[in-house]
Amino acid sequence: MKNNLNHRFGMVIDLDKCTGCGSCMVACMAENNVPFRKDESDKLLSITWMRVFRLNNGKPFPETDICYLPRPCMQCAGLHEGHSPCVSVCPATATDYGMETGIVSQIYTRCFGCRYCMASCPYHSRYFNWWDPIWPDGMEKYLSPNVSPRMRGVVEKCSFCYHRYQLAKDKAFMDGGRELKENEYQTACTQACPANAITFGDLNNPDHAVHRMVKPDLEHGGRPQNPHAFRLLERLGTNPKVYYLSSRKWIRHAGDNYLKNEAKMKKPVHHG
Amino acid sequence: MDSALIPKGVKRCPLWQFLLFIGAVGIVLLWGVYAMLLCWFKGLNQTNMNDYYGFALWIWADLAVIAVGGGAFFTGLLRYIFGKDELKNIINYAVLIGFICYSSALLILAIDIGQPLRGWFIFWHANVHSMLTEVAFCLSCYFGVLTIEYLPLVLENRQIDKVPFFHHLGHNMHEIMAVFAATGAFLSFFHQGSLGGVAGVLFGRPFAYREGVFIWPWTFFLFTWSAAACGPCFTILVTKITEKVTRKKLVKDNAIELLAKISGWMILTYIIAKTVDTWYWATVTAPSKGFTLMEFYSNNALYGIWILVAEILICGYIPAFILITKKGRKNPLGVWIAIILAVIGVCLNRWVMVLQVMAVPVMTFDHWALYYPSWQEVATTILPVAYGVILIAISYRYLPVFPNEAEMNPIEPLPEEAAAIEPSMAPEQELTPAEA
Amino acid sequence: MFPFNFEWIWDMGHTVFMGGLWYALTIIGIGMTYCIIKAAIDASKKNGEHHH
Amino acid sequence: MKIGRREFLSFVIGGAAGTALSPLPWKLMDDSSIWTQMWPWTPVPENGEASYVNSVCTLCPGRCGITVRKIDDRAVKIEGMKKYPVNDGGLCLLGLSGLQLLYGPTRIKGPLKRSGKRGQGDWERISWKEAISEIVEKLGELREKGRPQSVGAISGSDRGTVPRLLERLLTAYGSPNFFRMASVRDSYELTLDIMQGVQALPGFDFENADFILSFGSDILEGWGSPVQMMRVNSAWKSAGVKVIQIEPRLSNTAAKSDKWIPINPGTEAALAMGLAHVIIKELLYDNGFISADTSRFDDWKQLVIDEYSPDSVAAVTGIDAGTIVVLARRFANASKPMAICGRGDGTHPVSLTECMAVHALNALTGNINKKGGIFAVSDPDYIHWPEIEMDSTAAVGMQHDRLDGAGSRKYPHSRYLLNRLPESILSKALYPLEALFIADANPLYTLTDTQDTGKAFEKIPLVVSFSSFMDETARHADLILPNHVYLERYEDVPMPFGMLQQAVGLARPVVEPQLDTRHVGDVIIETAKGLGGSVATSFPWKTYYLCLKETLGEKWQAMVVNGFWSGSKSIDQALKTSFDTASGKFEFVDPNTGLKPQFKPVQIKGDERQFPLLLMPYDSIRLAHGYIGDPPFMVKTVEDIVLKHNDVFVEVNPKTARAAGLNDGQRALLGTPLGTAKVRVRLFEGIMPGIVALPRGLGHTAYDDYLAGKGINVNTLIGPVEDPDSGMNAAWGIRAKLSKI
Amino acid sequence: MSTSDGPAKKTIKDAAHETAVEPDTEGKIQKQDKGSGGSIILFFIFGVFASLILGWIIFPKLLYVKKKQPIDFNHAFHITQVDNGCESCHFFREDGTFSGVPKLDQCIDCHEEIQGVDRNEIKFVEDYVSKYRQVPWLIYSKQPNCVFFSHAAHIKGARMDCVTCHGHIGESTSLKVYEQNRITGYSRDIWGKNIAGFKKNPWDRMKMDDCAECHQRDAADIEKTNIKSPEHRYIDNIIKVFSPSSLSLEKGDSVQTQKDACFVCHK
Repeated sequence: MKNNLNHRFGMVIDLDKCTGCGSCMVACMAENNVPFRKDESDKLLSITWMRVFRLNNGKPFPETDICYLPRPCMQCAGLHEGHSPCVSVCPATATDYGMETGIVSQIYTRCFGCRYCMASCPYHSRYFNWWDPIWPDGMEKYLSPNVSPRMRGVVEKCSFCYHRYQLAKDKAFMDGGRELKENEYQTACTQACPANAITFGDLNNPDHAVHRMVKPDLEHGGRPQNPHAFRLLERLGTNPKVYYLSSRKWIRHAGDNYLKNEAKMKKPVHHG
Repeated sequence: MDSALIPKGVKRCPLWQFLLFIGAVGIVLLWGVYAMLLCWFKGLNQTNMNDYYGFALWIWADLAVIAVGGGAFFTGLLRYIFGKDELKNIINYAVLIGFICYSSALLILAIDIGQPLRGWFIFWHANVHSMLTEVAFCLSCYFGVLTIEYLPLVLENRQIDKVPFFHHLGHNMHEIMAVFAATGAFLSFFHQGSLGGVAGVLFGRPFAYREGVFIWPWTFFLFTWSAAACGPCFTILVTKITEKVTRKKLVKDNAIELLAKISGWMILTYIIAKTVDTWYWATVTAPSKGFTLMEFYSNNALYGIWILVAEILICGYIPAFILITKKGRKNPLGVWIAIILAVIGVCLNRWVMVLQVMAVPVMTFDHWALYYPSWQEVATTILPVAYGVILIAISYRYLPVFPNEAEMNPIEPLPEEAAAIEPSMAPEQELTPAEA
Repeated sequence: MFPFNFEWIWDMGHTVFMGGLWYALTIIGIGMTYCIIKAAIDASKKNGEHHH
Repeated sequence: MKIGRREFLSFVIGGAAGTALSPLPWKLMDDSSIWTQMWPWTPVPENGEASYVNSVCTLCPGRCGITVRKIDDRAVKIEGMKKYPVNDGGLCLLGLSGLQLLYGPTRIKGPLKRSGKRGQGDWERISWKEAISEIVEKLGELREKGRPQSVGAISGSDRGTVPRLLERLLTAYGSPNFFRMASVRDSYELTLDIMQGVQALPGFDFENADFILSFGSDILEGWGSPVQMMRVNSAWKSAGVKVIQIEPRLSNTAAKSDKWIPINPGTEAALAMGLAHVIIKELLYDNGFISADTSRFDDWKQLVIDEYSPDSVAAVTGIDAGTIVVLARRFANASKPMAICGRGDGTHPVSLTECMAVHALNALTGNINKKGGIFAVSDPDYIHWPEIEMDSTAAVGMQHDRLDGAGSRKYPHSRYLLNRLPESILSKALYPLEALFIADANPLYTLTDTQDTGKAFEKIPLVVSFSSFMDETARHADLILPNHVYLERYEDVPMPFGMLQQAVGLARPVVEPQLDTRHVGDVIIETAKGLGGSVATSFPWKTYYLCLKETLGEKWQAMVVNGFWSGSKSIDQALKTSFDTASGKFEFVDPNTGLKPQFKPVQIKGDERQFPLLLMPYDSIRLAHGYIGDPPFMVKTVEDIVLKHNDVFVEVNPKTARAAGLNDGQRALLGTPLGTAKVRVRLFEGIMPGIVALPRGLGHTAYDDYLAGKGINVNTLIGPVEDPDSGMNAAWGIRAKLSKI
Repeated sequence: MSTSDGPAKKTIKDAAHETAVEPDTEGKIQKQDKGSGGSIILFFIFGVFASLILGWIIFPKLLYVKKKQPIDFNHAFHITQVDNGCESCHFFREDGTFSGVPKLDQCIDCHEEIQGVDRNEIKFVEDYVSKYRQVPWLIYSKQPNCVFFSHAAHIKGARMDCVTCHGHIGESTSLKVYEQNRITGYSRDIWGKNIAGFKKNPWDRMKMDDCAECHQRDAADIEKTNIKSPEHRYIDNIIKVFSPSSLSLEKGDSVQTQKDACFVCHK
């Protein structure tokens, strides 16, 4: 299919390098004014745009193995550009797919909290504000003016730090509206990652590291051509812009659902 | 005391008894209202919903009342468009039940959304690609139609009818009721369908996702179909319960039987379609996403394969076969069993398409998410029931809901009233507005 | 909802969907207006008649 | 005209029609929805000019460079400083949540004096003048009575000007009792002292090593400088460097390593000796290095050959002999193999012989003081202050033995043995501790055996905390003189443990002090001045700022511009100075005591029959367990299989759980000789049977509601075990039992 | 189907019958009611008028609270004193962000001491400069927190001038009264001076649709197809649906609206 995006911002997360430290989660919270509460141990009520999942290979001691998988919003493009699972379902057009960037954007003040988009997202990347965001007295001082705090009753999600794109573009406008360089627009999690496991850039741009790392086949829904690369739930047709790298087979296998006999069948074909 | 408001020729319980009943149900209603206010003022943290269970009890209740409220549109369709005259005696009640169901659905939606004051954005900023937009539009429009269908009945109240304007208004509305009914059927068809579409379009959720035609997944049609099939059962069920409570025969058997028969055939065809759909989904759609059928029904405490058996076999084929056979229809117990099973079946279907969809893990490293509702959710879900009971009680007491009631339950007229009432009996039932 | 809304575009989706909606609303609207006006006329006419 | 029912109705209908035609309902509808979009109780961050300030994060010993984004005068985001030698742009989650500490509710707003009972939390706000005169008075009194030695100080670190000022105050005053919080650094310092004769920190040339053998060091859980180690680990992944992780539990480090070898807890030294056995026996060692640069190799060799055959080691460690042989060969055959030790994130020391045994492996492969190996890195030598003037009182005071026994005849090499302090106080063997100052440390939470530590603290008449936060120790203090938070103050920050580079970073104020706090350096100087006499003259600086500037001298300017000052890479220098032993060679055996690298099992507490299991603390980078507790953002990242509501989970192998009749998620009672705690059970295949693992960093009783009361502090269940060779706490766990509730 | 007048006749008969049965109270009221057909209409009209007055005149007065600026400011005069037009005070920072309303530090450059005799300036220097207090200006064009508006994109990128959106504020000699919506807290200038939402100038109202007005037009301009009529776009869209590849022209950023996606203007 023809790809008419100007940019296709995407992320490559190297799971061999990811240590599961959670810095990406905190960097995201700090960057995006994510609220917190006294008890955050119910993870189904805890807003974490970036969430690190823990995978295990299900084997007994001592063959057991674990792996961490950071999950931002996948910024799905869907089978035809812009047909991400969540965008078309929003009844109030509060969420949208930007063709310029390939980022799924949202107006928090437009959202009226029907949560249909959450139901549609298989990655659970969308979060609902069950409570009023309350910062302890004085702590609201650290809130960033670049991201508006959300109010109770609306859905929010990872934006690939779109405001950083905006700020970078503002700066570029001062220089006569030049193109942005690769390092000028980076997400907060990418920047913070102590292990350098996250790479961010334009998948459409062959000069960008993300493109070189996964070699997305843009003619075929962005499928990675690097045999070590995979995407989450590839076969649902969500066409995510977040790619994962792993040298371990069981981890790559955990990225999608396979029928039992199918895994055997596919073995020689895949991951050559 | 309120005898001036009570329709002529029928007997009602004393006012104190009525008020006592309303009061008792009213307490339940107030409990629900309290919970509703909690949800509005404190937010949805009052519920046990979470980021996995974004849709929960309420949305199920919503879908369920709309499904069972489908009796109104389908009976209306049969009565006004297909001209099934026998149904004139039950159409008023079907409309009333539909009205209750749809107003309840709208109320639940108003509680369910995170920002009720912005609820109108769904209209103003409508996204036409969203099934929910279609639901909202058709739901509120159809609610308007139901109001229009219910209004003439209200205007027939003895005192209101005395006002010439209202009298004529009610009359004129009856005149063109077929047009409204047709519009209502059109709207209802679409929103019942879009409710099915809500789940069916979720291509990120292999449990819910269905293929279909153009923009409509199969669930779109299955939902409309099942509502048309099981809605009338609910109408019959409520009618029968009302008859039990009032200890009166209110609707003639021929109306009930006709409705039951049509419903039976509808259920049968529906359940065959549902079976085919389930088969295709289990063997083609789900495996193409990497799922086997049993993965959807195992590894958790609640959702087992029993649910499929219960929905399709027990609550599908059994009521269908009871209702399509004359013997079954004639057997009072059989009818009771059939309509109850059918209503349970359609509610179970809605439950599965709302809650199980949320519960099934999609990512391989995710887990089943189970959820139980908070008391606030339960209270707000019971609220519409209490409201419905009250509205039925009031309507029954003061409005000529059952045109045949007086005829089928003749009262011993008081000597001085006898003269006044007797002559009007026959013409009244003939001229009941429902016929117009 | 209206063509002047930000979200509106002239495409198939809007034509079919909004067409259906406005069609239904129009019928309901016209129907009700007809009933009300006719009821008002009838009421005044019949009232008058009754008076005589 | 009479207004009847119908007129009224008509009026209302007309009103409704008119209202619909007026803007009123529509505007109200619109405005009320806009009101929901701008609810007054949802904060609106003020916009302004963005700026960036470089500083250094001192929340943990990792010492990363940070760049703080500001909007006008508010700090809004902490990011890693690019090109900073430690972290080059990355930052851990504690560093990233620093602003929650700066602006958080747990900060102490000004000097406080206890008004109720200790630990009750009743405070009286006093002025700084009162606070300092209070201390001066007490110190003056003790000095007058000729007991200056009864004053002590606990500091989180002993490097940099602030700890040195505190130590200087004690010395000038007349007390030898300056304590530093313990860590694996102590073991390494001692090892380098004995084997290489240097007072230095180890520097690991991880970038150039090609085979890492980690004896329980959780490289990715905070061992060394966390961000640096993660960057190193990623570099290893790119370069294909092999990492072998040896520990009883599948930590993140183990999961990310190329091979995880589970080992019976506490037997790491035995494995090291077993590896040495194979290497020596198969002549795989670096003969050039051994013969030219080492001393007493044969002494040690005999021990290794005699007692540590693969089979006997296998019996002790639970690792089969074949694996040991293969591992030894792979290690010795790698060109730059490196063996490191320090359990978990290295918060606690290991026994001296264990550290020596692991370090001996490096000597066997000759990978010391060369590229890809271990270097001895001395502290950058930049603090040159005038000689302390000691009057006679001070001189007499300094003659006393330290209360912790460090430097005594028993433990001549050890510098600090804080773990021995509680017992020393309680046993009254020496002399009482009458005043204690605590800076950048939270001993009442972090020292093992919290109960004994608390009892010892009860015996100290005056406890002064410099903490910025209401931590456990501050809560039990008599006086709190809150320090500025790191983002509000200047401080020199030497490079952390493990780094090769001799460099010093500069922490500087990012924002104005938010509260009525004062730099601890200034408080020390003022106290000294208040004491007068020789103590005052030992502190010739007016303020800490001037002291720092003067101390750094010409480095100051470079530090202000670059954020840090860096000496030359110390590799060549280290080569010259690292074997400073009497023999001038690497000593396999302590020439003074004859102590050899070997396996000496640590006698952990508890009776095996009563406590059939082993409780081991484990570290997670998401749980800060130093003097800073988890800020809310970090608590948020803690998984629900670690903490659920207020319940902490212990990890046990399903086999162990089955034996105890426990299921996943079930509540249980965890008992050790020190106490019991309610926990929940989590079945984990990544842990050896027989072991119960409990995370460090939970169970705070102080701090704010976002942290306090969650889980169990493992230190309440574990006590110290004195290493007979060094006096350090060598406990790696304790015996335990797990029972149903 | 029964006839239409059947029930009507019956009921009226009924009613008459009833009045006959109960001749006292009800009968009287009914007679009275029947006599006041005109008054019913009159009251209807009363209702309409009262509510129209309430909605159009009283309500807007109640809705807005009028606030005075802390000190008055003469834009016209200042613009003669500076070299660089509006940007002299409302400047861009190096990072491309827009400074908005000047902070005290900028004003102090000129107003460290009292310059003239204007009482506003004297007040400014005495109350703010000498005490180093920021002036709590009430900002007419203050965007809600959910909005990201890039001045750089408009001024530097699209080379627009300030007047296009802000009007001739630069020529004003005095600051107008600030009207604040009691419910939303917005300045009246955002929702629109006119209560009905009509506007004459772009700066009369600055809601989302007003931004869209230009953006839609500009998007069309970029397509070099001039301003497209709805029919044109409709045909384009239909072609696009059935034959996506045949149209080369690009729509806006968004998939849903073919305008800009949410994050372009919202944060």
